[in-house]
Amino acid sequence: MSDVARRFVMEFERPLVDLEEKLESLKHLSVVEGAELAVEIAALEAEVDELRTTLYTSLTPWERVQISRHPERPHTDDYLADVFRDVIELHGDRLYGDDAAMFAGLASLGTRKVAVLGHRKGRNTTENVRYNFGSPHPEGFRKAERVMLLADRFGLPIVTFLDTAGAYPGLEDEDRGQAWAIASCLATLSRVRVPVVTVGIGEGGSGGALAIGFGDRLIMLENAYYSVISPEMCATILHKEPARAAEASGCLQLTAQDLERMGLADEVVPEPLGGAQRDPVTVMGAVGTAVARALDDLGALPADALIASRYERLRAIGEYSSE
Amino acid sequence: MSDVARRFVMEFERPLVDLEEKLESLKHLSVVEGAELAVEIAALEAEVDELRTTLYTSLTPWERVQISRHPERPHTDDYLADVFRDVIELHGDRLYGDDAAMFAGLASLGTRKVAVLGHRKGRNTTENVRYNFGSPHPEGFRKAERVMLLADRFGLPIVTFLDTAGAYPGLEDEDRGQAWAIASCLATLSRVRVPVVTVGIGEGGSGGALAIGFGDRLIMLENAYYSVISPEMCATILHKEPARAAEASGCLQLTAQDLERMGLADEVVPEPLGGAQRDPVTVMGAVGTAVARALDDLGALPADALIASRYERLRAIGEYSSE
Amino acid sequence: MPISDWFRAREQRRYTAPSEPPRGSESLADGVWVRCEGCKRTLYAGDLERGLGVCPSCGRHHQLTADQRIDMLCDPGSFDEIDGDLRSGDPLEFRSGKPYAEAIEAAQDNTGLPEAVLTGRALMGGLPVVVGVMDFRFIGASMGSVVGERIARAFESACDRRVPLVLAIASGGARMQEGMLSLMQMAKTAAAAARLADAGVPYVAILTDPTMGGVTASFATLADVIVAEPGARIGFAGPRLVERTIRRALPKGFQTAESLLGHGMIDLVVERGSLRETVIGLLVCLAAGGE
Amino acid sequence: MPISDWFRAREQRRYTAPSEPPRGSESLADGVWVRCEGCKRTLYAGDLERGLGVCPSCGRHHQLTADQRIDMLCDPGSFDEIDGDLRSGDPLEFRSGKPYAEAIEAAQDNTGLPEAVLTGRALMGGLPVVVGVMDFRFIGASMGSVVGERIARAFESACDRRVPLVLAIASGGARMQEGMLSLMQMAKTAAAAARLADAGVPYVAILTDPTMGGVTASFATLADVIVAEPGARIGFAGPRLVERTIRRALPKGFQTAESLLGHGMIDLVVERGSLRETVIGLLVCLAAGGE
Ligand SMILES: [Zn+2]
Ligand SMILES: [Zn+2]
Repeated sequence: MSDVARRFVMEFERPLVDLEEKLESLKHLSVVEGAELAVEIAALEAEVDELRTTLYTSLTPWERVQISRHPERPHTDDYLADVFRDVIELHGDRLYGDDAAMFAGLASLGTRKVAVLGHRKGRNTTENVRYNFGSPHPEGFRKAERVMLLADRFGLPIVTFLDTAGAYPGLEDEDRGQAWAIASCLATLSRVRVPVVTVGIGEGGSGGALAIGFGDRLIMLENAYYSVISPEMCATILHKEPARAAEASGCLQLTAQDLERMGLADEVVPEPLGGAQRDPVTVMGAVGTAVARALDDLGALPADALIASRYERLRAIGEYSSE
Repeated sequence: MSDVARRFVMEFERPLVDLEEKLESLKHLSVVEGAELAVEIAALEAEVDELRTTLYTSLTPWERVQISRHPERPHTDDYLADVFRDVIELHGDRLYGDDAAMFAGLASLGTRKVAVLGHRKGRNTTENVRYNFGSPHPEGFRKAERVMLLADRFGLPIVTFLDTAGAYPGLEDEDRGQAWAIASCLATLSRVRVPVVTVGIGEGGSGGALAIGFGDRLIMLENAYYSVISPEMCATILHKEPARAAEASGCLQLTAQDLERMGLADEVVPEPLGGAQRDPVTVMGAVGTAVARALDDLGALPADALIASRYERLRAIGEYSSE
Repeated sequence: MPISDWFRAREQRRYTAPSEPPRGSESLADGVWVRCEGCKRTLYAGDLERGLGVCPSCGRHHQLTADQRIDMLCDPGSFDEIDGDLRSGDPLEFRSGKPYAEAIEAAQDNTGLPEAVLTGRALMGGLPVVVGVMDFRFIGASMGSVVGERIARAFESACDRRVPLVLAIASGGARMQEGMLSLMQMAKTAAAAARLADAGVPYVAILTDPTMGGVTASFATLADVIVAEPGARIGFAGPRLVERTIRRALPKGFQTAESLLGHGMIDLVVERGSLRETVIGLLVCLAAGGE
Repeated sequence: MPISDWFRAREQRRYTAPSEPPRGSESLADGVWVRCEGCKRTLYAGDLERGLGVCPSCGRHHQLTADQRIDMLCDPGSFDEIDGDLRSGDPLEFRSGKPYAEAIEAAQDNTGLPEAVLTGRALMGGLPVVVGVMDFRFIGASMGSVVGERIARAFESACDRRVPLVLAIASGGARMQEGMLSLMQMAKTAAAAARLADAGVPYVAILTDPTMGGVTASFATLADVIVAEPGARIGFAGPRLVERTIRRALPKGFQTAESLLGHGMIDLVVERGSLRETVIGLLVCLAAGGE
């Protein structure tokens, strides 16, 4: 508890944190002033426990969005360090640039060699600037596509990690064909003759996530989201009020649970109370296990069956009636 | 003859042009002063005729290089206007830019639909600046490769026109991967499953020409050249004297005749005395006929045989011994 | 048929048989007078209509309705709609802002269309094609399940029948009221486009004003040849978002067809008067090799 | 075998069996002392040699001979040369400057090599590979008929045997003394590279200082993975020509491996000490899927 003050606090955690801080100062007092505060402390501890449980077991979609953005949440780089071995990053799109916001490389997962793609977010300002806060430029998507094709050529399964607020909406990005780069990724990802397993580990923002964000399996962390539009932008469009993002989060049905219910996510990996940042190693281990299991399943399929079933999977998405 | 003065004069034509000008002024005098100069004029005319024939029938390689660069020589745009119909230019590499130095498009040649690629040179300064004097940037080669793949997908034969001093040696061109763009063109051109007919119409400068400059047939205009390096650059490297380009031209064996002798060119299309600029329509007609004939021949081959023979054709190039 | 004859034929068809006005044609000809957003002049609606929605004064290419687009692209009477029975649901029961179910109903009433895209078989210059046209009036021609499904089926129909696909595209992007089901239509249509390309069947896209967001970033830009109308706004991120991101004014011409042509993203910018002819020319070329 | 063990094994091999100095190893160890072009310091040649040609003072990666390169890349004793019998002709009877035939003879005498590239079968970390290494001392490792032929055959050998190809590349470009026969080697090697790629057999290129001109613009950059050594100059046009073209000074780092990494052109910049390990790691990955 001594690190409460240093922890990054999400908006909705404020009442809990206030109570935790009060408890901590009481305990401090208790050390100094003797044991007469014990009863009060015990009561407060019970209150803190109850609030914590209530708060974290009844998370709203908007609260989950905040958890998905938590800076201490495990990011792609953490999975690369913890879940994979022998990681070799591959740089560049061979056309224009190398985009640090998009990781691409080769690695071992258990005894299996795979290609890994993932949006990258930093832990501090320097890293965040370097990774452009996880928002790729066209060259990031083109690098990803290049490595998809490399994986395809050499029969390496592709594992992708989603963690982006979206493709970067810059002026030069538009001029260099952000839409073209994403579209090309989508076409390529739909036709690679190797298994594709996608993991939503944090933010899954729109086309920038989708570019590496579908395949044969979609695994979502409990507090990851995946959405057609950011809640803030949705609220701006609907009400000209970004502050109504909480409401929009609910409407958009963007949580892992929503995706599972809609049949879009195949599996939801649970997180500890409060979010993956509370116990990254356990969460990352569970993700590694889930990915390996998915690859085991998919490895049994011949390539033709694999891409046929990937296509059918996509074709089945959508809700409409025939009059 | 009244346009002698306005004509672009190549260095080696100077003695002839001096004589022609003298003849012209004599004739002018003759009109004014009466017929007493007739004998002198007749003699001079004979001398001019002889010099013209001698000059143009014993062209040195360096003189041919100069003819190949003649600004009034028919350029890719002229062939597009005269030899093809229903030309639809296709712009852009879908990655970075649209390079005017490289034409790419679809067109009719007789009853046949083809894809056309060609370096572009201008007739005046404005055009030359627009076409970067015929030297493509990486995006030009990437556009050409895109259209090669388009032609491949839809079974359209590819006709290419070579007329470049070389790829542009600019700073940003290097940064954007000039070498990568050319290499990728080479790989693609080697494997497209459609006939590829290349016509050397002017300059064939190094890698920038080669990027669209090989295939199943190579047709060379009589005064076109094709070279591993420009004569000037070769002279600079060997002697630090660009002025020794004439000597280098001879050493490099870069003329159409040299290429035919070495088995690299399949056909040399003759030009009128003095060069194609003297009668562009006839020359372009002959090129059109030669291309159509080549396509007729190649059209008979199944695609597998076509690319196998293209590969064998390339594989056979080179001179070496086994000790 | 030369384009001039065809225009004449079209005029005749339109003006000698006025008993049944084409579905949704009211948009441009709502009143007798309309205002051009390009030059701000007031135009006689009939003039604009006859000029295929191109302002006779400034040349601005106004949006066309789906029916007007079919009329200008396809051989007269050749369009045969497919999948016209598909209707959007309200899978998220989206209630924020205008309830989605109401928005659909209003769009249907306003346009006379079932959804933001019409797809069908048709002839263009006598060539059999599969054609799809989008109508921006229908919830900004955003891509929900029905748009995605009809587009995917159009790709599949072109693939199965081995006839070229022509799509006249306009869209504000994904349809957020369908949430992730909408986003995934991008992957679905892109996958269908990839299959068509692998089958070697031509696909020509006509990008019209505006083509933005998830549609640009999926099937719209996966065409073999991309043609755009003059002045059409084409991009991924909305211009206001870009402006907020870069914190300075956008340059003139940003995200226009002409600017993107310069940036190598599209093949051709073609005026509406030559569009049909150009597309037919492209189809004739691309279909020639398969013979 | 970990790289440290391998270095030890290599040391032992070199120093316990000195009877036959490796072909061409004189270049770096010509005298007892050599001057580093990076830091201008005078180094003990043995130190430079033991450090794989990397300056212990400034880290500059000096050029290696073909034999040194084979030693540092391949498992000891595993290199088995192929096509070593090919010799250049003088097809153009090129006499301008130093006569070509004399230049070849001088290069052969100077290097002990038959041509600017050695190709062969080898093992890397126990994996069978086809390997090719270029030696800049041989007429600037320019690509004439023999270099093109040996490279093309290396691609074909890798393809036929379905084992990965590793090329350690250095070159000034095309060999102008062979004229168009030289230029066409670009197309020939690129075509061979395309076949290998289509066959799904891995090809890793190691770009070393310098890799320029026609070699960069053909097989060198068509690799599945492009690794470069630190500081290696890599490009198409020579820097002096670029400088003359743009009429201003070149920026620091222009055409270096590091700059090109930033421009997205190469996958990795790897120090020589880790190079073998990295390439083996890549081969293990790329070969894994085929199993
Ligand atoms: Zn107007
Ligand atoms: Zn040094």
